[in-house]
Amino acid sequence: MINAFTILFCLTLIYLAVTTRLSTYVLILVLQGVLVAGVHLLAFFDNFAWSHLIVAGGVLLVRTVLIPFYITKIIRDLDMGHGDRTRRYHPGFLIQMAFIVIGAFVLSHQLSLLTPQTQINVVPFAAAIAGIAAGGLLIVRRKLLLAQVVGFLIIENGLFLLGLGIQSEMPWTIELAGLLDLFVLVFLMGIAMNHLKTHFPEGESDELTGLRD
Amino acid sequence: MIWFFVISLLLEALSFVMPAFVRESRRLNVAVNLLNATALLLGLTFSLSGLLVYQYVEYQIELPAAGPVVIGFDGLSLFFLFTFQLLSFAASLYAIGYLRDYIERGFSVRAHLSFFTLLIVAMQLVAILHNALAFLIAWEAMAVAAYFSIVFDQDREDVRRGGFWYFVATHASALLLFVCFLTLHEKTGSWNFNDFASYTGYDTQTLAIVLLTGMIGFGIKAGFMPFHAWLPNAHSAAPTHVSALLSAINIKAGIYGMARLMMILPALSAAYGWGLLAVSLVSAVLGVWYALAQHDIKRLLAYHSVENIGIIGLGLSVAWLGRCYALPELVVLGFAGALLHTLNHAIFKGLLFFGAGNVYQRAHSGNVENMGGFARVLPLTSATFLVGAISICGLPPFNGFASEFLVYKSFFRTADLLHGYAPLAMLVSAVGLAFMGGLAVACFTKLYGIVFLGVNRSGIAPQPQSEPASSNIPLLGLAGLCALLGIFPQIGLRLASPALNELANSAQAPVGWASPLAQLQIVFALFLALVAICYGLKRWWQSKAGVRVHETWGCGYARITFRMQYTASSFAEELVNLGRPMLAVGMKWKPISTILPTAEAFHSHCHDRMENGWLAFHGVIGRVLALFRWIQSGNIRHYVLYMFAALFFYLLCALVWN
Amino acid sequence: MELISSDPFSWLAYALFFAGAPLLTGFVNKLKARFSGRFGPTVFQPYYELFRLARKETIYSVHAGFISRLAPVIVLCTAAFAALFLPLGKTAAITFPGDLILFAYLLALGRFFQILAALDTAGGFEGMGASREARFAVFAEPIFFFTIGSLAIVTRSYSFTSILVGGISWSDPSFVVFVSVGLLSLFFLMMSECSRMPVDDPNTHLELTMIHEAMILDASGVDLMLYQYTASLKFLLYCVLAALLLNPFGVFGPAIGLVVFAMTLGGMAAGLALVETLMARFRLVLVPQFLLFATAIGLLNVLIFIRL
Amino acid sequence: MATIFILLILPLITSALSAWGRLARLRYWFTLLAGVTHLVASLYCLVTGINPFAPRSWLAVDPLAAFFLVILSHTFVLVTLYAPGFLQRMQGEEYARSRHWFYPALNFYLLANTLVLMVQQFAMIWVVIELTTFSLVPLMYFYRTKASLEAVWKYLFLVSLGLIFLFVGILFLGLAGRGWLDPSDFTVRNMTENSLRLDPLWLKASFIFVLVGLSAKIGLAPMHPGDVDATSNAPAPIAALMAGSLRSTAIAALLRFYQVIAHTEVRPFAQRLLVIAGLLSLAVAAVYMWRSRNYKRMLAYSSVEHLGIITLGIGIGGVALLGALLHLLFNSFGKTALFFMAGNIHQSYGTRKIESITGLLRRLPWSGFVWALAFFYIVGTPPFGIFFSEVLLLKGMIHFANWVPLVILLILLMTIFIGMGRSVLGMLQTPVATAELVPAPVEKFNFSHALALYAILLSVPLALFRPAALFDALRAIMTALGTTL
Repeated sequence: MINAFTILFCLTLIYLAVTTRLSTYVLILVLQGVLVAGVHLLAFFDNFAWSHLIVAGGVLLVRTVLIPFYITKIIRDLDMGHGDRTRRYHPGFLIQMAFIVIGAFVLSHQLSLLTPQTQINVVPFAAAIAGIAAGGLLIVRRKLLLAQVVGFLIIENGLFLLGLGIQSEMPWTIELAGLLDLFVLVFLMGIAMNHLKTHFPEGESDELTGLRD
Repeated sequence: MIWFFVISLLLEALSFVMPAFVRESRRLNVAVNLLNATALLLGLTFSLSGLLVYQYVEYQIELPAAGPVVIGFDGLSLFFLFTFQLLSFAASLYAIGYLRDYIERGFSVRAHLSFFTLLIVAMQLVAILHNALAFLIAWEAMAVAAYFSIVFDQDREDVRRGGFWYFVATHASALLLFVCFLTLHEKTGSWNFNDFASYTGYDTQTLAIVLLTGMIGFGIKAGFMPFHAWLPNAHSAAPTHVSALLSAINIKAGIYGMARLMMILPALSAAYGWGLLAVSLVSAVLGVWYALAQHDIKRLLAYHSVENIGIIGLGLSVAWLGRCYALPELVVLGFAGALLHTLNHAIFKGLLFFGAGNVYQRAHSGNVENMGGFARVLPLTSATFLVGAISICGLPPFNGFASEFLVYKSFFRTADLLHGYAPLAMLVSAVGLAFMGGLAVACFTKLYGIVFLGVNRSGIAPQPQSEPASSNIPLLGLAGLCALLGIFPQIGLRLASPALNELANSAQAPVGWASPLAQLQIVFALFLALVAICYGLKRWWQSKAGVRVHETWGCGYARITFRMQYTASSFAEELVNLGRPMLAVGMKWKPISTILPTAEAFHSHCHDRMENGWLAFHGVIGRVLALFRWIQSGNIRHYVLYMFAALFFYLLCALVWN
Repeated sequence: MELISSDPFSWLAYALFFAGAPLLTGFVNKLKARFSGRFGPTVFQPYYELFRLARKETIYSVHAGFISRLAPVIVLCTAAFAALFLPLGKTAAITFPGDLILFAYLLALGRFFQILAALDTAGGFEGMGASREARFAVFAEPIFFFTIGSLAIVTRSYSFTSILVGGISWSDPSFVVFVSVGLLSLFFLMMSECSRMPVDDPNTHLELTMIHEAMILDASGVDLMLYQYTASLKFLLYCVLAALLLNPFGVFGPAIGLVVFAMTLGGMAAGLALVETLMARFRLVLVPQFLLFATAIGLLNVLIFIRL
Repeated sequence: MATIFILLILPLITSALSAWGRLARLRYWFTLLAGVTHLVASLYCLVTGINPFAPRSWLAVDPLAAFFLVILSHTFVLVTLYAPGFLQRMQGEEYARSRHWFYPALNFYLLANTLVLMVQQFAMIWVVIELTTFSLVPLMYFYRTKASLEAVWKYLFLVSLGLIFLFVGILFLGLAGRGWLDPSDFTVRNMTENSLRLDPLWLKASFIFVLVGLSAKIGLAPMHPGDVDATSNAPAPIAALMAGSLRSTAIAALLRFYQVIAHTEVRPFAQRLLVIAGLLSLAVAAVYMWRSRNYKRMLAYSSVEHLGIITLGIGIGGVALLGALLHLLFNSFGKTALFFMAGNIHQSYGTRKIESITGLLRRLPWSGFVWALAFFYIVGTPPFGIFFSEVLLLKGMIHFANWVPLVILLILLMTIFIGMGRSVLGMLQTPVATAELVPAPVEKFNFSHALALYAILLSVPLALFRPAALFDALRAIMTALGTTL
C-alpha cells in the first residue's frame, strides 16, 4: 500500500513539471500532504501507538490545511493567480523531471544493494530523493518567487518521505517541533512576500538582483 | 653595560608616547628627536663597548606563546645593532631641521614622530632577538612603523603608492619567513636560533625549503634585483630622514637575516652560493645602471642601495662558498667584506640622503634637471656630499674603498683555492665589480656635477639660506666617519672581528689576511701628504704668477647662457642607451609640424623593466580574479544551483576517494 | 714584503721616469711628423710648453669653485702615486698585496675629479668632454682588470712587483701567447685612457671632436701645465706597464734588460705614431664597440689559458 | 541549577519582557542583564568544566559548548553595549517598528544560539538552528529598504534550504546507526561512544549533506552569497553579531558531527572535504576583496575568508585545530571591532562606497585610527591574536607536510592582504577631493571606540600569555575531537 502512495507522489511530481499555474501548485501540495500523511500512518501500522496518530494528524493539519490555505490567501492578496504566463511551454522541464525520477529509482536500488545491512525499502527512499531533486529543479527553473516557495515545500515533503523511507522513527516531539518550524518559516515567507510586493511588483526572482558585486 | 641599553629603550618608549602629551608640533619635534638622540647615544656606548671588549651575553624572558625568548648579544647582533643605532642617531638629529620646514607648512607630525621612534626601536629589536617568533613580531612591527613613517606626506598619490608597495613587499617577505622559521621550529621543537644551530637532524628537503624561503624572504627585504621593484618608489616617497633610515639600515635587516641563516644552517650545497653570486652581480650592475638613468635624487640613491646590496651579496656568496668547501679563510674574507660594506654603506648612504634632503628643501622638487649651483648656496652640504659621493664609488681615501678592497681580495683568494670554473667566475665577478665602479663614477659625477656645480639650470639662482645646526652635525659626523673608516680600515675590522670570530672561528684562518689593510693606512697617509704638499706648492706658485677671475672660455662665443650646460639626461644619455634592453627610456615629444612652431615640450622617463614586470603581474592577477566575479550574480536561482552543484561535487569526491 | 723599497737605484729610476714623461710625448709627435713628411718640432717641445705655461697667469671661471682649484693637484698626485706601484727597480717604490686594485681606483679618483672640474665651469664644451670621458672610462676598468686580474690569478700573486718581476715564467710558450694578447688589450686601453688618436685626437681644438682637451678647455696657467704634464705622465705609465709586462729580464737586471726595455718603449711609441698617422678618429658611437673588442680579447685570452 | 536558569530561561524572560510595550525604557537594561549573566555563567562553565544538566539529557554543556557559549555571550554583550549608541542615531519615524522589535529579537537570538550550542540530540539541532534564523529576520530587516528586504529574503530562503540538507544529513546519520541505535538516545555522547559500529558509507553521505547544509549558515563557498548579502545589508551591530557569534555557532554544530566521525575511518575523507571548502572560501574572498567597491561587503567577504581559514584549520587537524579554535575566538573580537567602526563611518559619511570615503583620518580621527588598527589586527600583524592563531595553523600544515594547501593559502592570504590593504589604507589617506562647504565636526573619543579597542587589545594577553583556564578547555575540546596535541 505504501508503494502505491509513493508512486502517486512521484506522479504528482511529474505533473508539477507540466503546469505553470500557481493554483495547481497548491492543489499538488494538498495532494502530497495527504499522501505523505497516509504513508506515515501505514508505515507504522503494525506497532500502533498514539504518538503516530498525533504526528499524522499534525502532518495532515499543517501540510494539507494550514500551509496551502495560507498560500492561497497570499495569491489572492497579491493577485498572482496568473502564474508566469510569459514563458511559452517548454518540454525541457518535463524531460529533466522524468530523468530525475528515473535516476532516483535507479540510485535507490543501487544503494539498497550496496548496503544490505541497513535494509532501506527502495520505493519510498527513491520517491524521497526524487522529491528533493524535483523541488530543487522547480526552484532553479521557475522565476516566480511563490513558485520557489512551493518548490521549497515539495523538498520538505520529500524530506518527510525520506524519514519514513529509512524507517528512522523520530520521537514525536521532534516531529511536531519540525512541523511547527516549517509553518513558522512559511508564515515568515508570507510576510516577506507582502513587503516584496511593494518594492518588486512583478514578484519575480530576476528582479531581486540588486545585491551583486 | 646592559643598563645603558635598557635605559635607552625606556627613553625611546617615552618618546614614543610623548606625542600623546605634548600638543604643539614645533616643541614636540625638537623634544622627541633630542630624546631619541640621547637614548641612541646611550645605546651606542653599550654596543660600541660590547664590540670592543667582546663577551657573549644572553638574557631570557619567558613567554608562553613563544617559549623562552632569548635576547642574545653575539658579535653579529652587536655589529648590526651598532650600525642601526649609529644611523638612527644621525637621522633623529637630522629630522629636527628637516621637519621644521614641514611644520611651518602646516603638517601635523605627532603620529609621524611616534611611528619614527617605533621604527628605530623595532630595528634594534630585530637585531638582538634570537627567538624566531619574537623576531617575526619585531619584523612586522618594523614593517608597520616604516609604512606609516613613509606615508607622511599623504596628499601625494605617489607617496601613498610607494608606501603601499613597501608594505606589500615586507608582508610578502614576512609570510615567506613564516614558513622558513616554522619549518625549523617544526624540526627542532623550539623557537630559539641556538637550538636551530645545534640541531643536527636536518634532511636535505627541509634544508632546501628553509634556505629557499629564508633567502627569498630576506632577499625581498634587502632589495635584491628581481624583488627590488618596491625600493625606489618607497625611498623616493618617504621624507628624507625616513628614506635615509630605510636605505641605510632598514634593508640591512634583510642582510642580517641572511647572515644569521648562514650561521645557523649547515652548508647545504654550493649551488646556493653560486646563485647568490649571480643575483648579487646582476643586482649590482643593473642597480647602478638604472641609477644612472634616474632624474630624481632619491630614486637615484635608492637604486644605488640596490647596487651596494649587490656588493654585500657578493661578499656573502663568497662566505657561503667558503662554508660549502670548508675553507674558513674564504668565510672570514667574505663576511668581513660583507659586514664592513654594510657599515660603510650605511654611513655614506645616510650622508648622501641628508645632503639630498637639504637640496630638496631648497629646490622643493627632487628633479635633478632644473638644479645646479647649489655649492655656493650650501657649502657644507656640498663638501660632505662630495665625500659621500667619493666613498660610494669606492674611490681610495674613503671607506667605500676599504670594503670593496676586501671583496676583491676574497674574489682572488677564492680563485686561488677553488678549482674548475671558479677562477673564471671570480674573474668575471671582479670585472663586474670594476665595471660597476666605473658606472658609479659616471653616475655620481653626473649627480654631484649637475646638482652642486655649474649654474642653476632653472634660471633662478637658489637664494642662500642658513643650514640648520642640527642637520650639520650628522653631515659632518658621517663625513668624518667616512674619512676615519676609509683611512684606518682597521677600525672597521676591529668592530667586525667579534662577528667574524663566531661566523668562522677565524682563529683557523691564516693570520695575515688582514695585513694589507694595515699597509693601506700608511699608503693613504702618504698619498694625502703628497696631495697637501702639491696643493700648497701650486697655491704658492700661483700667487707669484698671478690669478684672475673671468667669464668661462666658450671658444669665443660671447653670450653663454645657463641653458648651454650639460643636463643630467644628456650627460648619461649615451650610457643609458647602451643598456637599451634592460633600461627602457620612454620619450614623449611632438615633432615640429608647423612652420612657426609654438612652445614644444620634451619629456623622457626611464622606466624599470622589472618594475613594469611586477605591475603587469599585478594587472594579470586583477584580470584573473575578475574572471570569477560572476559568482555573486545576485540571482537566487544561481545560488540554489551552486548548492546542488556543491552537493553533487562532494558526492562525486566520496565515490572517487574512498 | 716590506712596503717602501730603500734601494737608491730604484729612486733614480723613478726620477728619470717623472722627468722623462714629456719626452716620450715629444718623441711620438716627432715620429708622427716624420711619417707624414714634415720635419716637426724638437723632441723637447713639450718641456718648452710646460715652462711657458708655468710662467703664465691662471684664470678661473666666475662659476668655478673649490673643485677647479683642487682638481689639477689631485689628478697629478693620483697619476704620480699610481706610478710608484710599478716595479721600475728590483721592487716598486710601494708594494703590498692588492696594490693593483688601488692602482686602478687611484686612476678612477683622478678621472672623478677631472670630470667634476670640467662640470664646475658651467660651460657647454667642458660638459661635453666630461660626459664622453665618463662614458669611455666605464669600459677602461674592465679591460684593465681582465688583463692584470687574469695575470694575478694565473701567477697567484696580487701585487705588481710579484707579478711583473718574478711572476711571469717565460719558459712556457703558451704563456707568451697569453702575455702578448694581454699586451694588445693594454695597447687599446692606453689609446682610450691617454686620449690618443683612434678614440680622441690629442692636438685638435675643434669643439665637437675633442674629449680630453674639452675637459681642460677652461684650464690656464699652472693648472693647464699640471693637466698637460699628467696626460703625458699617464701615457708613459701605460707604456712602461706594457713594457714591463713584455720584458723578461727586469729593468735593472743585466744591462741587456735596460736595452730591451728602451727598445720596447720605442716600439710602443712608434706603433702608436704609426696608428695615429694612418687612422682617423672613430665616430663616438663606435668607441664602445672598440673598447668592448679589447675586453672580448681579454675574456678569450683568459678562457684559453684557464682551460689549459 | 542556577546556571541552567541563567543560560536558558533568563533570556526567554527578558525577550518576553522587552517585547512588552510599557517597559520600553528598561528594554536595554533587561538585555544587558541577560547578556552579562549569560557571560558570567558560561565563563563559570568554561573554567570549572562542570555540566549543569543531567547526564543523559538532550542538553549538556561540554567543554566545546562552554567555549562557544563564551564567544556567543561575549559578542552579545559587546553588541548590546554598542546598540543604544546605534539606536539613538536611528530616530527616524520609519524605523519605529524596527526599534520596537530590536531588543526582543536580540534576546531571542541569544536564547536560540544557546540552545544550538547545548543541544545533544541530533534531530533537535535542525529545529534549533532554524530558530536562530527566525530570530535574525527582524534584526536584519532593520533599515526596511529594498536592498535589506532582498537580503533578508535570500538569507531566509537559502539558509532554510541549507538546513533541509542538514536534516537529510541527520537522517543518514541515524541510518548509519541502523540496528543498534534507539532513536530517543540519538545524542552526541552515545554516537561518539560507539561510533565504530556506524556504517562508513552512510556516515560519509551524512557528513557531505551536513557540510553543504551548514555551509550556507557558516558562509563557506560556494554557499556564501546569501550570508554575504545579509551581513553587508544588516545594521552594524547586527552584522557584528552575525560575523562574530552566528557563524561560530554554525561551526559548533559542524564540530558536533565532526566529533562523531573523529574516531572512525571516515575522518581523513571529512578532513579533505573541509580543506577543500576552506580553500574555496579563501579563493572566493580573494576574488571579491581584490577590487571591492563597498566596505561592508568587503568585511563580509573578510568573514568568509576567516571562516575559510578556520575550516581549513579543522580540516588539517592536530595543532592546526587548536589554531582554528583560537582563530574563532580572535575572529569574533576583530569582526566586532571592524563592524562597529564600519557603523561609525557609515553613519558619518552616509554611503558604503569606498571611493567616496576620503580623508577619513581628518574627519573621524578616532574611528580612522581604530579602523586601521582593526585592519592590522584582522590581517594578522603581531602582537594581535590572529597572528598567533595563524602561526599555529601554519605549524599544523607544516607538521602534516601538506605543502600544496600551504602554498595556496599563502598566495591567497597575500592577495587578500593587497586587496584589503588598498581599500582600507586608501580610505584612510586619500585627501578630500573637494573641501566640504560645512566642515563636519571632528569626532571625539566615544564609547564605540572604547569597545572596539577593548576587543582588539583583549586578544594580546590571551595570545601571548595563554591563560591556563582557556587552554585547558581547548585541550579538552581537542581530545573530544579526537586529536591529541
